[in-house]
Amino acid sequence: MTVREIEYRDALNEAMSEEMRRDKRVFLLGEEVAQYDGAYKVSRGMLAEFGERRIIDTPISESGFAGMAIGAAMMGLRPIVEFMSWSFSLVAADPILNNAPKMLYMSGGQFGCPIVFRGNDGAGGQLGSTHSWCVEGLYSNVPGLKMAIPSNPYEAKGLLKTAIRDDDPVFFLESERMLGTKGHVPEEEYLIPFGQARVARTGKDITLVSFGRPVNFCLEAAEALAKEGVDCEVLDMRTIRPLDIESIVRSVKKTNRCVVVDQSWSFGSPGSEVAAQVHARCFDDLDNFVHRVHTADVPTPYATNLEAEYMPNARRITEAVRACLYLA
Amino acid sequence: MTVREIEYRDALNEAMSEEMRRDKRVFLLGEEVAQYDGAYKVSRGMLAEFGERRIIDTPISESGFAGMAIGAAMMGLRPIVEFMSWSFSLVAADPILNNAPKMLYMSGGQFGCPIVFRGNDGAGGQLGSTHSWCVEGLYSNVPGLKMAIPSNPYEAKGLLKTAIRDDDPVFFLESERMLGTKGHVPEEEYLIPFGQARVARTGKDITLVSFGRPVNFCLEAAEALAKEGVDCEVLDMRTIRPLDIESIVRSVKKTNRCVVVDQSWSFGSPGSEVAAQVHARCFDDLDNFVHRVHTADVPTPYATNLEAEYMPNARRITEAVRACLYLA
Amino acid sequence: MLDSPAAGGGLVMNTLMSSPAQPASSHASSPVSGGFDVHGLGIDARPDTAPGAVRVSPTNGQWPMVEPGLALQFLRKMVLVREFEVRCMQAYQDKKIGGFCHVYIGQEAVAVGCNAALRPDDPMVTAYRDHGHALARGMSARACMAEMFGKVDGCAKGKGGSMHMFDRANNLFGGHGIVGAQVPLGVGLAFACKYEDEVMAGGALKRVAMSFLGDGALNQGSFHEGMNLAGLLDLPAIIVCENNGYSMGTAISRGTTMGHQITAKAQAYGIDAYEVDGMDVLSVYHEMHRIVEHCRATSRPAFVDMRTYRYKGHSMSDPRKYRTREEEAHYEADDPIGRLKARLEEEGILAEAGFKAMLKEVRAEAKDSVEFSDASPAPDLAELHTDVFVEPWGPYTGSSDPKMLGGAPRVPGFRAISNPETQL
Amino acid sequence: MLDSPAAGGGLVMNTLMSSPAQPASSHASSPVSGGFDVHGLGIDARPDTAPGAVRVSPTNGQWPMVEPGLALQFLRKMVLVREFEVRCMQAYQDKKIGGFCHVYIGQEAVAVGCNAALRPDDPMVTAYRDHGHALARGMSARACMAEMFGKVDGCAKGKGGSMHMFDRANNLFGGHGIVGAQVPLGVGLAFACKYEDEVMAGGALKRVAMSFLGDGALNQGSFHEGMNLAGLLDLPAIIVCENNGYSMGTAISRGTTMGHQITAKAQAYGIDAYEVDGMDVLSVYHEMHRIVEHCRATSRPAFVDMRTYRYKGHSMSDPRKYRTREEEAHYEADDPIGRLKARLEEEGILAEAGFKAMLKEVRAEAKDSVEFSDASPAPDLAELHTDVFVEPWGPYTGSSDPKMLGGAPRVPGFRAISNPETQL
Ligand SMILES: Cc1ncc(C[n+]2csc(CCOP(=O)(O)OP(=O)(O)O)c2C)c(N)n1
Ligand SMILES: Cc1ncc(C[n+]2csc(CCOP(=O)(O)OP(=O)(O)O)c2C)c(N)n1
Ligand SMILES: [Mg+2]
Ligand SMILES: [Mg+2]
Repeated sequence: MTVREIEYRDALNEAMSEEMRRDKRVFLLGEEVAQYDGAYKVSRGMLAEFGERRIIDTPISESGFAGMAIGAAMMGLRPIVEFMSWSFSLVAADPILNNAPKMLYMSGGQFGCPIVFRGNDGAGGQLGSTHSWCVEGLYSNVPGLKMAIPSNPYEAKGLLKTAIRDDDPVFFLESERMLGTKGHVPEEEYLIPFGQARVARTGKDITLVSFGRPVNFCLEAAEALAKEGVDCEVLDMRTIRPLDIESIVRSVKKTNRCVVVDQSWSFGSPGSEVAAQVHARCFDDLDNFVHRVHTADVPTPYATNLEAEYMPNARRITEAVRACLYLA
Repeated sequence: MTVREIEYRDALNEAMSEEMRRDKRVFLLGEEVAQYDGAYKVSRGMLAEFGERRIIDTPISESGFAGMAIGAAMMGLRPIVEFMSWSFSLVAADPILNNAPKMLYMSGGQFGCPIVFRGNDGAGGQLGSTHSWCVEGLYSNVPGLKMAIPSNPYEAKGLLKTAIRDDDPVFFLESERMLGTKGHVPEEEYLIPFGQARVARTGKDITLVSFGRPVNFCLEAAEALAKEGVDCEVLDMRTIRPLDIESIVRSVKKTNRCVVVDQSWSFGSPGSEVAAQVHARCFDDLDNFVHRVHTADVPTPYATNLEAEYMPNARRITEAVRACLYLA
Repeated sequence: MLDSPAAGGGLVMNTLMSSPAQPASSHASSPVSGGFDVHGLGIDARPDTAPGAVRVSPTNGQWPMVEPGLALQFLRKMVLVREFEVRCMQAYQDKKIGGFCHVYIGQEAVAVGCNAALRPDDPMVTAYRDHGHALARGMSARACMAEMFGKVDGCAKGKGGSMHMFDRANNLFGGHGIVGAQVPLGVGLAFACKYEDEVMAGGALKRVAMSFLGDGALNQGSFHEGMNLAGLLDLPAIIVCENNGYSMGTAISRGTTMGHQITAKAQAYGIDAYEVDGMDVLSVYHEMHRIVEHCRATSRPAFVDMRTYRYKGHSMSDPRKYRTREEEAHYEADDPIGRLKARLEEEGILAEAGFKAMLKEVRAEAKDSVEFSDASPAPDLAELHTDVFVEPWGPYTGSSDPKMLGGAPRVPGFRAISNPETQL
Repeated sequence: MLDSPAAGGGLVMNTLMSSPAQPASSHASSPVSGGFDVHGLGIDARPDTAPGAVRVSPTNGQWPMVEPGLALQFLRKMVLVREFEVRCMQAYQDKKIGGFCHVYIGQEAVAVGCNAALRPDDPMVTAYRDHGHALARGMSARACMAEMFGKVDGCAKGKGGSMHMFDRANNLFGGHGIVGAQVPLGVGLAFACKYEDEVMAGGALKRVAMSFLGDGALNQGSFHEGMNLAGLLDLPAIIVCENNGYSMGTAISRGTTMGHQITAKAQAYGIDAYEVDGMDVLSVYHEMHRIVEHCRATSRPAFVDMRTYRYKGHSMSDPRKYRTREEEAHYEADDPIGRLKARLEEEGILAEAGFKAMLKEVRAEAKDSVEFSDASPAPDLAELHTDVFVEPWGPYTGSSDPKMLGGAPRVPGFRAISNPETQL
């Protein structure tokens, strides 16, 4: 197997390009995806390869073009909708939440919606309050959608290919902060199934459960904690819906302690869901309650120091682990 | 004190009318609120009393008129925005989530947003998938907003008056299913503070925590369970944000068991939040994990029987209580 | 202006490009007929400059009759919609139908005439006032009624309800409950028509997509975003505003700027706009036929201000205090069914006896739909958890009881598209 | 058409009501000047029919000079904005400014001229390209720069950042990051102006509210919903589209139907629309002054197609591949600062030495803002939890550690409104 390192953005690009070569029903639309090569260069070169019929620049009309793509998906096409940022998806909340995930149900199984909504999610980079949404905190409440959140280039490619082939609507949450991150991505084709967590690190003392970019902070914290003699197991959940609760339970039954690290606001979040489910499934196994690390429960601040304090980071994870192990 | 019974809708009407008499900055806007007297007659007679400058019919432009009201609130006015249903607020998600709750923060404390968004929330009545949202499942994730959800006419009036006087944005979730419900509402003025749960029933065996309309289902279940010798304490949380976790903890430390009943979807919901927090705060007090009753994790079905099964109801609550008490 | 006010619908193409010098509001105060005109504007007859379409025009204020078989079909379908809706209202009173129920009485000519102008493979989408469209498209009265009864034989197994009528076999892509939301969807159907032609089928299909919206939906951002996209991407999208003058209790002039001339909304997107008399099925058919074929030939979107009127309340609970009974009576006198029936009798195509027989048959069909729906079983409770995913996963039933979804059977590839050249 | 193409901005009122017979596209191919015209339309000069405003017109293609003190203020402010933005770009390269940073260079005449046409108590709101508006309104360069540096002396204590400039003292109701979102807010400011007058202050205030948006925001539904509301409720809202021809890399014609004539968007709402040359501060000032006073007198909204150009990229990372360097040079030759400076010299108001002194002073001010911001401390970490609520409650820090918010001090009643007759 070739060892090849590419950027997260290029992993996304490869996933889309491969699937577009494979299936003419797949197309990409969004702001600046074509002539500009993508606001963040994720779609670099795709207009040149696939032409303007399949790589489509849209006006700044998220509600309009998301709705349009949903209509096209009902006809059997397989659109990939790029939101420049998920923060801009709030203006499209109605089509993406009221239409895409419910079409199959409302129509009694007649019309599905094989669509991928993707874009940057999460704070970091000082974009301020309006541009720093972690939409998993909002949207994961809604049934009928699937939600994937890759933590590195390998995951990004494998999960995006699966998303594009999935017959249901997939909310695909990328990270602007990681677009330039390099990682091993094999030349050979692979897909990563939904709903199967990855054990990013094995350990016996405590289970860290995380999603997307913060998985890396967990690994960082685990390294630091290893020096203190604390052996962390880190689970990269890969998908929020479906949630692979079985893998979490298996791990927690081994370690008897759990910390959830979730970049979204705490209240009614994926993090609270994991905590609630772990308590339910591991009631007799836990040595301490499930500790949670989230962004602070405030709008996102701009200033560097405030933003750094606002987000989950290795220091805060380390503190939570110590607290959970009664070491603090 | 006069014992007076009025409908939930009239309790809301009184709250608004009294506050409008008291403060000229308060006004009401929304679809059909004026000439039609309200789609659900909540604003009946208000046009006649306050005139068309203060009771304002809007076009079907939720995003537009919510945004307009937010602008007016920044100027110091105190708008009450009626969404005919919270289900129609998704098209206004951006102004209500990106503007109202963040304005104070983004402006470093310069501009607040004293606004009330109110309307019908929750399934029931066979309105189908698009019209049955429990937006607490979505919106309670967002900091900077307050969220109230009254369970009966008395609560509706007292909480709405508080909401209108509050200097922060309040999401006020009413229930179309309860508009015609009568209850005791004194003539004398009263306000109900936010963040203080009401003990709707005292009991010693188990704590039922609920919000809004399902509080009534809990009381119903408690009656039934009393006959089986199970003594339930029922907490009506009144507000979801702020969440009065202290009252829950106090009760659970007494009963050692807890069931949360939340009409929204389960994943990342107020229900998961309560469960997670109770586990954290009462780790050594619980005899069983916190059981949860939600709507089913599917889009809302139309058919009577499916919808009845979909929603939390006394039967499902009773089952959860029994399970939590190891009686099942 | 046409001679006879009863004729109403001259086809008007209203673009800045084609007739900028024509003052649009010159007839602003001429009512359609009589003293009531909720739309605030008479329909005038400026020259139709749409290229490439065979010109059909009203003579002496009357639209040409169509081939008798088709005309009788129009009448039968309109009567069916009306009789069906009467049954709905009754069933709603009887609490057999729940939720909201918006009946189409008065607007029958629109769905029937528009549908006849389409090919069966042209996709259609509409709003929540959708029973008429479903029946016009070919859904059986049984499937439509059973859906409202929440029964398993409904078009969506009772899961959608009155506002959400889907019919894949007949290319009806749903009634949609959120005002305006279906406009971008309909633009997406048009997108797919064009995409399949250009990318997959080599130009063979040439379908157009028709979307309906109410006049109240003109005020939703989604309408505007959809229009801009349709105009920009040159999509074969026909956007029909069923302008019945009211959104719930709000007269169009109270909710919509330029409500007296909504074609201005289309001009803002450079989209050809037409005003059509929606109370005459012959007008609707002829006008829409040309608009549809023009769109099919050019792949340019079109917007139609379809002037119509709903005789009943917005939904079942509406006391209609916002308008007079006289106004209603005026429009009822202009009834599309009455109008066609009179024409057919006049032209010797249909005699009173024939009409009676048709009515009897249709009434039986409507009644049968109720009996059928009464008898149809409620969906199995297991249906609660099906149709959530094509590739099932979940559900999350809370911490107490997480379990896997039973799940719907895999929907096999949706609409079969001409050889997608895929290895799937 | 005016004699000199350089004059550009004749005031154009474009409504279906006032001049329907005038073909709007008759000059569609005349460029503003030279061979480049990103807007695709020359500005023509149809008669101004706005009632009740004193007519000021260009003579020989030149707008009348204003009183010298005011003219010098225009120049100084424009230069300040430009020099400030140059410092921003530098500080961004030096990583002292984070996030997105959108500079205003090229568009200075718009914010400066528009602001001068307003009263200080008229509220204003804009989008994320907001430094120019903040400075024009009267925010100090220090507060503006420190905000971008994320320092406690920033206008929002470093919590808002470049895209979110708020200034209560100067009635600037924010820069706003979500495209189009500020339009309904601005309509709401206008609503409040009118409400306070009618319900509370007895007609004494007569303020108008000005909202800015980019041409890309024309494609957001919120713009359309806001326009409809402004038109319907007769609000004193002036909506200025800073039409610089591009939204990021998308030329207006690629993203916006009728992009060559966006006044059609306003006509769809029956709102008076004007085209104004935004590269000449005198044009902006005179035109806007009349529009503002007309609005103040009538409480009718207005829409302005303000033709301008941004010289730099969309944000700091934009390589500007979507346009030619020649096009940029062409617009730079039409520079608003250069234009006014030349006029002032021509009219003997300013000599080269005077300009140099002004430039020196302004450069010092810009430089000082950087030094000040460098020196300003980062906000205290406790600020993370303040300003969340006026009446504090919360936060929910997860299950590990629920605790109460420290909270902001109560903001005392916002803007003091003329005796609200409240017992509060
Ligand atoms: C976004 C949204 N807001 C409000 C409603 C409630 N509502 C349902 S129908 C309706 C009136 C629509 O009127 P119109 O578009 O003219 O259609 P008509 O009923 O006349 O067919 C309203 C306000 C809704 N369904 N969706
Ligand atoms: C709803 C939304 N979608 C996308 C963006 C990303 N975005 C920021 S600015 C911009 C271009 C806006 O162009 P325009 O309105 O012309 O303003 P200009 O930059 O020219 O001042 C885009 C697409 C956003 N901020 N909000
Ligand atoms: Mg209508
Ligand atoms: Mg622009």
